[in-house]
Amino acid sequence: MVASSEAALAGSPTRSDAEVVFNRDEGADNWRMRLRVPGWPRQTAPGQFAMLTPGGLTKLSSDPLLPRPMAVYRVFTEAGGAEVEFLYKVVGRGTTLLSQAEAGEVVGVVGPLGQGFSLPPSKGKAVLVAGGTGVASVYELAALACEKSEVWLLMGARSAADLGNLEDFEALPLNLEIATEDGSRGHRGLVTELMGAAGLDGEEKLTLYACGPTPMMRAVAKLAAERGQRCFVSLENPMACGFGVCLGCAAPRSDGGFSLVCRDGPVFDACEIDWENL
Amino acid sequence: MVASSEAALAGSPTRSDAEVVFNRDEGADNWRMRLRVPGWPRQTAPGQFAMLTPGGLTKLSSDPLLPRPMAVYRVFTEAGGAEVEFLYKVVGRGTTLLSQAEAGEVVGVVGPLGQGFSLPPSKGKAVLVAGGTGVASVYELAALACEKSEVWLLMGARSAADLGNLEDFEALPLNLEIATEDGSRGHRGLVTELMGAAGLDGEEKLTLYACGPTPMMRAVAKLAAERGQRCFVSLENPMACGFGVCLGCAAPRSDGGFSLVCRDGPVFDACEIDWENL
Amino acid sequence: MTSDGAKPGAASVDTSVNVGGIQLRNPVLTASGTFGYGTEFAAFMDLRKIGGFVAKSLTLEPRSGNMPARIVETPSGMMNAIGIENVGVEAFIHEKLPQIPEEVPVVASVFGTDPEMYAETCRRLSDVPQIKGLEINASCPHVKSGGIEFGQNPKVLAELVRVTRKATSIPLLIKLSPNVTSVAEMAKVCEAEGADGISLINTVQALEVNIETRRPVLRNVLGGLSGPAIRPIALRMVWQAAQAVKIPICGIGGIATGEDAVKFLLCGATAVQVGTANYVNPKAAQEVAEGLVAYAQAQGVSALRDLIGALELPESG
Amino acid sequence: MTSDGAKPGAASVDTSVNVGGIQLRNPVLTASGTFGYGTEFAAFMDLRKIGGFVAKSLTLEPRSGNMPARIVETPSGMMNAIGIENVGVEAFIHEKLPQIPEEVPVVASVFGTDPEMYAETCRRLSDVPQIKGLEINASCPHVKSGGIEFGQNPKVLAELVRVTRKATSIPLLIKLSPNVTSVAEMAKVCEAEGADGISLINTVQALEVNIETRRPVLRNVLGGLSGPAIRPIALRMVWQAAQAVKIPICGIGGIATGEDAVKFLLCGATAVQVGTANYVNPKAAQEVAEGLVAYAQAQGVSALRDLIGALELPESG
Ligand SMILES: Cc1cc2nc3c(=O)[nH]c(=O)nc-3n(C[C@H](O)[C@H](O)[C@H](O)COP(=O)(O)OP(=O)(O)OC[C@H]3O[C@@H](n4cnc5c(N)ncnc54)[C@H](O)[C@@H]3O)c2cc1C
Ligand SMILES: Cc1cc2nc3c(=O)[nH]c(=O)nc-3n(C[C@H](O)[C@H](O)[C@H](O)COP(=O)(O)OP(=O)(O)OC[C@H]3O[C@@H](n4cnc5c(N)ncnc54)[C@H](O)[C@@H]3O)c2cc1C
Ligand SMILES: Cc1cc2nc3c(=O)[nH]c(=O)nc-3n(C[C@H](O)[C@H](O)[C@H](O)COP(=O)(O)O)c2cc1C
Ligand SMILES: Cc1cc2nc3c(=O)[nH]c(=O)nc-3n(C[C@H](O)[C@H](O)[C@H](O)COP(=O)(O)O)c2cc1C
Ligand code: FES
Ligand code: FES
Repeated sequence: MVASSEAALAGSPTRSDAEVVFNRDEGADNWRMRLRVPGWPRQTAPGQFAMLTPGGLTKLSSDPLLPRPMAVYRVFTEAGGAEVEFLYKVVGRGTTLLSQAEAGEVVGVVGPLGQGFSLPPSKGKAVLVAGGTGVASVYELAALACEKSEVWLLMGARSAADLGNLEDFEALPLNLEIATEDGSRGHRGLVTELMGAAGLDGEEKLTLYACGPTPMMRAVAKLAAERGQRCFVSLENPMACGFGVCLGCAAPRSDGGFSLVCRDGPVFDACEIDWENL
Repeated sequence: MVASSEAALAGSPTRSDAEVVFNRDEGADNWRMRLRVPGWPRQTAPGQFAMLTPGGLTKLSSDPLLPRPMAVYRVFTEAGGAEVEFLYKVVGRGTTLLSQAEAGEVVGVVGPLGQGFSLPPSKGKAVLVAGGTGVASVYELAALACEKSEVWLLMGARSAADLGNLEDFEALPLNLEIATEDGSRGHRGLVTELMGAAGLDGEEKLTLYACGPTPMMRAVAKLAAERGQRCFVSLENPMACGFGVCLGCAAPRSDGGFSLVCRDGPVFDACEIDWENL
Repeated sequence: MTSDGAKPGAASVDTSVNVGGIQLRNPVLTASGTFGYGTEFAAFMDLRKIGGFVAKSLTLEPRSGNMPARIVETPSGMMNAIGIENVGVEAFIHEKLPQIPEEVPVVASVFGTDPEMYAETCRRLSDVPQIKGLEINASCPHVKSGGIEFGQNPKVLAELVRVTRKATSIPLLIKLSPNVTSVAEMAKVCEAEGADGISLINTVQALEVNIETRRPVLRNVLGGLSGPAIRPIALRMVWQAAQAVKIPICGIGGIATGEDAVKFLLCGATAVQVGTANYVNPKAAQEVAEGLVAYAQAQGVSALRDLIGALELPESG
Repeated sequence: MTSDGAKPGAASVDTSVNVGGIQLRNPVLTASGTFGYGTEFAAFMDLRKIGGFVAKSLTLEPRSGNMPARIVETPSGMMNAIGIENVGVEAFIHEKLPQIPEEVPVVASVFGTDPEMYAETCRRLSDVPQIKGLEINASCPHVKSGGIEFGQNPKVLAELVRVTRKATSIPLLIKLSPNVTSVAEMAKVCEAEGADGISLINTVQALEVNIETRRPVLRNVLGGLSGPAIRPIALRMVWQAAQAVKIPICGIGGIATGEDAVKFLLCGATAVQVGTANYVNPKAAQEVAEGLVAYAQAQGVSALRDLIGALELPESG
């Protein structure tokens, strides 16, 4: 009955129907939703996620059936729970339904789930590489890391419009650099190309973090391995449960066997992953 | 390619995604929805219905799967289509979803469908007995009938609140009498008990119309048979298609065999129905 | 060489397919029992935009079907126990068929309670020019005599195919039941007895209960499940049958969009049949045909038949 | 004499049932593979509010399962091909089981690639006090060696039941495959070989395709369909099995609410297992148990077991 100290740190997950505080379109199919979640624990590790069900946990319709995993973007703790913010892109049926939830309606929440990021060593340097919806996973990490370390945040997107609202990031004391594939903002090209530009190639005491499309994470992981730098990635495998019971989200490990992305991740040390078979 | 004159009268049905003009709660789970339906024909027979699909004909979710049959309450013809009004009660999943459709969103419509009411003979007398959501089926009938005949409209509900908004009916030149089971408005008891009160028991040239719960229609049909009066009823069988192809809505006929409620009805001469097996 | 649904300027797509001798302008048919006798859809779509249609199963004599309730909705599906209500083979030929535009290929579905009844119905339909093929409904899961037994027992099925094959020389498709341990085995039986093709799946036998009355919802107790809910089951069976036989397959089960139809072609179907979706959206079949073309254009596929059986399997790992 | 979920003042309902010797405080179990080893749900619900749980299928040695992708969503359902990834019987007994509150009845699910492996696993589980029964998974539709063959061939199934029956004297349930022509036949085989009960259904074999890559979505190609989509199929099979045998049945398939569970009891199930619904709502099983009580109270039913097999059939008309 007494939560272990480890559980208390990561925060024991809750399941509840949460009220939508706001849910707004920020352009280019990027949405920002804030939920008032009763029972959300006081501590959320940066990089944890939640399973969201449009319509609530006992929704009327069984199609789509499964909840959708979403990174916790920001948390505002309050008495008895928290307001939890998510950034999401509308890509299919579940996210379309999510975008239709209006203030006052409910969204089912199970979370916070999974293992978050390890922070960079105090006074170390950290480079966060985020692409696409991966940016949602790194805000809390960036905010925490830049309290004690020097942080570079390299953001990539197809074009400037896809970047969404960067105000929160711009308010942080970090080095923000941007790459867009069409060159409409910042560097023209892939975000991984900024990694050299940051002038940190040789730096061994640097920690790398990558969140985004698998090819991007694979590229960052490869670079890190070559440079002998520590690298964390946040994987996005399809999930049914989100809390380690369906075994559906397995990711092959480099030592053979599987890790569960929802339980052992979503954050992994990049060298633990079998990138060939992912 | 040229529509037959019969089809032109009943109106050839259309299928389209219709815009919600308004959709409002009128209390006690009674809702009124108006749709702007492109291609809706100029003529709708009183008593016809439409199949409605919340979310439109190519909706995102396949649960619930089937469209919901709803009587056409009122029609306002306009160039290239019509505004069509429905009165519905929220009873399950489909009607709950319908009630969530907001102005500007779309609802799939297939209609007008089925065979409507025959009007009472000119200068004849007509008694319309409507219970529950059956009232939605009789407004256009009442409005047309009272142009040329004397009309009694007997309405029944559990209590006054369930009656919903009667303004439209009160504006018609007809004799409106009300029965509620709890006596909160009008006669306390069943609507069929008003049929004697109307003092029309012996009247042979009277046409009876009944819309509502099956037990109520069965009672009216029985009375009509005893009195030798003509009686029409509007049946509500479960439907998949609404236009005569699934054969799911079959109602047993008194001469053996089946009629299709969606194609041959929903309005039937009461003596054609096998009330025992319905 | 047709190009239904082509966007202006987009490459034209060859949509034609041949299902066991039935030449179709595109691979989209409609499934028996979900398209009536073809006349009911005129208000909603253009019959000439689909490959053709399979009419409601016919019996030698008219049949009045089961007592209601006959249908019930289930999660992403519906169940039915209509009981093969139909006008009978003669009324179909003389009253219904003349209403269909001549250029629309019609496949007649045949049902019976013993093989000889099937055969006689086949004979009567075989000389009608507009009827391009027959589909033997060997798999109705809710008719008491006959019906499912034909589709569930390989020996009985073999006998049925043999007898109907003798009765007709026009293209003969056998519609299989999904309520079997091995659909591959049943498909092989059909091929061995000379069927020109296979249609699958018919509905999955199911039961739904009303907890207020504590009775089955359907008066027939059991019914057949159809709709998107069964699509992954149907895809599996089409794939298994396609591995087992060389004769062409009509894929059926929960198809509502062009994307759904693509999956069936990839799994080995030569054509598809749209069923329950016709009820939800009476233009669904035409939209499926258009969606197939749109997919082909987007993917640079010049003939839809290049998709048939093109599923790539992973190296076993 | 328990009364979970009772409203204050409402009549108390006797919820206890006995499934082939397994005494349960209420008829709601959770299904193998959907409830992990029971430890994962502590944050979301009170394990003591359900009848008990069936653990993930165990093999003699730990097993690492199939390569991903392992799951995919389908209309009102999902497919999986996990491949019986599990910690192995010893780790289960020594590491997982001690974490479960003592008063929670555990049913261990057993899987193997030959009957002797099943039997040995059964032996090791039989003397563990908290394990109240064994469930033989004779029906995994996506494991290549073993698995589905046991559940699809009556002779092979008989042999499996015989061997495992000999290996244990604690209550033995056999979990059947829905991928068969006659579930009644398979149920009879189990009864004849001395099984104490039957669990059904396991997942329905299915296939889903990615039309961009033109590959099966699951790396294993085939997977098992679960969730509300299959509920009407499961209900039908439970009803058919209940007609065929006297041993008790655990009904499984798409159960998400108390109402769903009532349907299974009416069709002849003595208990139910909640599966996929646990993923959607981690408190689903507890809510199903509460819903059963609420139904009983509303209907004036004093013992849930009075609902078992209480389905009324229409006079045949
Ligand atoms: C740990 C984790 C954190 C995530 N955080 C975010 C976030 O903060 N913002 C954001 O926009 N997206 C995030 N995603 C991706 C997000 O879950 C998917 O975009 C979403 O599930 C798509 O659902 P859909 O119904 O709209 O799409 P569909 O394509 O219709 O979904 C079909 C199925 O595929 C699954 N699926 C589709 N895309 C993905 C994906 N990229 N990852 C995992 N499953 C997928 C769905 O969950 C569903 O089961 C995250 C995924 C994971 C695993
Ligand atoms: C010709 C016709 C006209 C109708 N006109 C009206 C109207 O004007 N206003 C109104 O409020 N209702 C009307 N109904 C009833 C209305 O169709 C049902 O209330 C509605 O389908 C319930 O859907 P649901 O999903 O909310 O309920 P659920 O109970 O969840 O529905 C489950 C299934 O049962 C069917 N069903 C449930 N109740 C009925 C019913 N009474 N009749 C037919 N099918 C039913 C549904 O269509 C659905 O397939 C009419 C029915 C028919 C056949
Ligand atoms: C109401 C209804 C009636 C049907 N009648 C027949 C029939 O007469 N003959 C037949 O072979 N199949 C019949 N079917 C089965 C369909 O043709 C089809 O095989 C099945 O519904 C699966 O496809 P779907 O999921 O697209 O509907 C019927 C299906 C439904 C829903
Ligand atoms: C991801 C997943 C894993 C499963 N693993 C097992 C298993 O290990 N052993 C077993 O007997 N059944 C297993 N099943 C089947 C379930 O126990 C159950 O029989 C099936 O899912 C149908 O019930 P449902 O529709 O409620 O999920 C699994 C199901 C799912 C979805
Ligand atoms: S999503 Fe179920 S175990 Fe990870
Ligand atoms: S509802 Fe389909 S035939 Fe009447």
